[in-house]
Amino acid sequence: MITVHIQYFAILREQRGVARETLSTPATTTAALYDELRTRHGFSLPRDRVRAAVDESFVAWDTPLRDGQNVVFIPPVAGG
Amino acid sequence: MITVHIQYFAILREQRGVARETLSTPATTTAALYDELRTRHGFSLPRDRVRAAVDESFVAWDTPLRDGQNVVFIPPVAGG
Amino acid sequence: MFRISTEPLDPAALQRSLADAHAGACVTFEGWVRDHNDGRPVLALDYEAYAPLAEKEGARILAEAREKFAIVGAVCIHRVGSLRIGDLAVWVGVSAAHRGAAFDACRFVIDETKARVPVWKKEHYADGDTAWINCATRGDHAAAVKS
Amino acid sequence: MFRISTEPLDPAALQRSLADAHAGACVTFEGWVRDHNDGRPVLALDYEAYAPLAEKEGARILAEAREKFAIVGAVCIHRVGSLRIGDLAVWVGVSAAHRGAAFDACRFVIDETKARVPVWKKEHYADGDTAWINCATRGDHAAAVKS
Repeated sequence: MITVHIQYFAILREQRGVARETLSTPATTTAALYDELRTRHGFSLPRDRVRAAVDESFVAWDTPLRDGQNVVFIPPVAGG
Repeated sequence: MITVHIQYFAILREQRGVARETLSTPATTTAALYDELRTRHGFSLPRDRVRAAVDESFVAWDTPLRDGQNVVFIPPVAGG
Repeated sequence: MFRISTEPLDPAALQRSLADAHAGACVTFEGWVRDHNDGRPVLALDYEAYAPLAEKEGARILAEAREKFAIVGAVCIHRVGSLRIGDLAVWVGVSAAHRGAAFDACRFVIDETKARVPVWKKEHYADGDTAWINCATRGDHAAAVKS
Repeated sequence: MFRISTEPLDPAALQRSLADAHAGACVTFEGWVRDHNDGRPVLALDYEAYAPLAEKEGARILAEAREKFAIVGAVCIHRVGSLRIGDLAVWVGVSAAHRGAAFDACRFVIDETKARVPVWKKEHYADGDTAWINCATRGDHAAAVKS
């Protein structure tokens, strides 16, 4: 188990009900972590519509997660 | 002979030395008038680099000239 | 310079920051909150951003613009918060010696910003509904996620 | 609205005149007096226009833009008189529901204005020379008519 800090934005923040949380997870990749959270919180967005960012950089879904990292899942963007 | 009012701009004004003149001319088209003035004043621009306007509208070179009209020859434009 | 701003933008000051004796052209894009989207009357918008990553990705876009186009300067500022009809949501300005590069780079910056920068938009409709734009999923009623 | 102006332009006021609840995009072009042209250092410019015909032809260009592109509003103002480096020579603004039309129409208006509207530009160079731009003829020294 590792501990990660998660920040939620936009539709994920609303569906989760909080903007930040710190949690212990058996997930070893960002993909596994999103799948775990989606199941637990009923996120409407499938993983292929979302991107992952770790410590303020976009990362691939198979990037290994390390203890203490900051993770953000990025819903489809809509600036402008 | 007809009498026309001519207004000069930009390089034609500088080469003519005045901004406006009223003159009597045997010319019956804007083309003939430009050729007459070019010969008399040594305009550097050949007629195919110039456009003619009569009474505030662009006209074709073979447009008949009438007494009292306002004629402007338009050197190559360079706005912006 | 790419920034996320919680305060209203000042286009005149932003454009002055692009002044340069070598620049003969300056093209700006302003994104305004519009009273309709996809045929639905819109009353207001909430914009939200993941600011640190948005500013990193935005800086990358401006660097790409400088590489692709012969420009002198480029700025993009995106507003976040609650905006009303007519409010300025995003400002892009590009200066260049010649206008072709200024137009092309300005277009590139706003296109890439909309496609890549982590900014999100929630629309509030006249009928009381809201939707996070681009977040509809199959099975959602109409084309929007209702929340 | 297309105008020839003997006074300095006020971009903020011009852009406010384009405000419209249906418009989601506003693209502007500013032409600034640049310190060089074709490799020659430029100190200043004189702009001159045949104003009545310029405003007629300009109005025609704006009408063509409204026909070709889905835009909400369009304005072009061209300054005349003696301008210095950095001065604003021409301002074009176009608003539209969507940015594609606003970019395309703004580009169209400045391209057509430069090609068709009777405005002339005399450059003053660092070496004391001057030239009416685009008025060089075969046999002229270099590419410019000296006067």
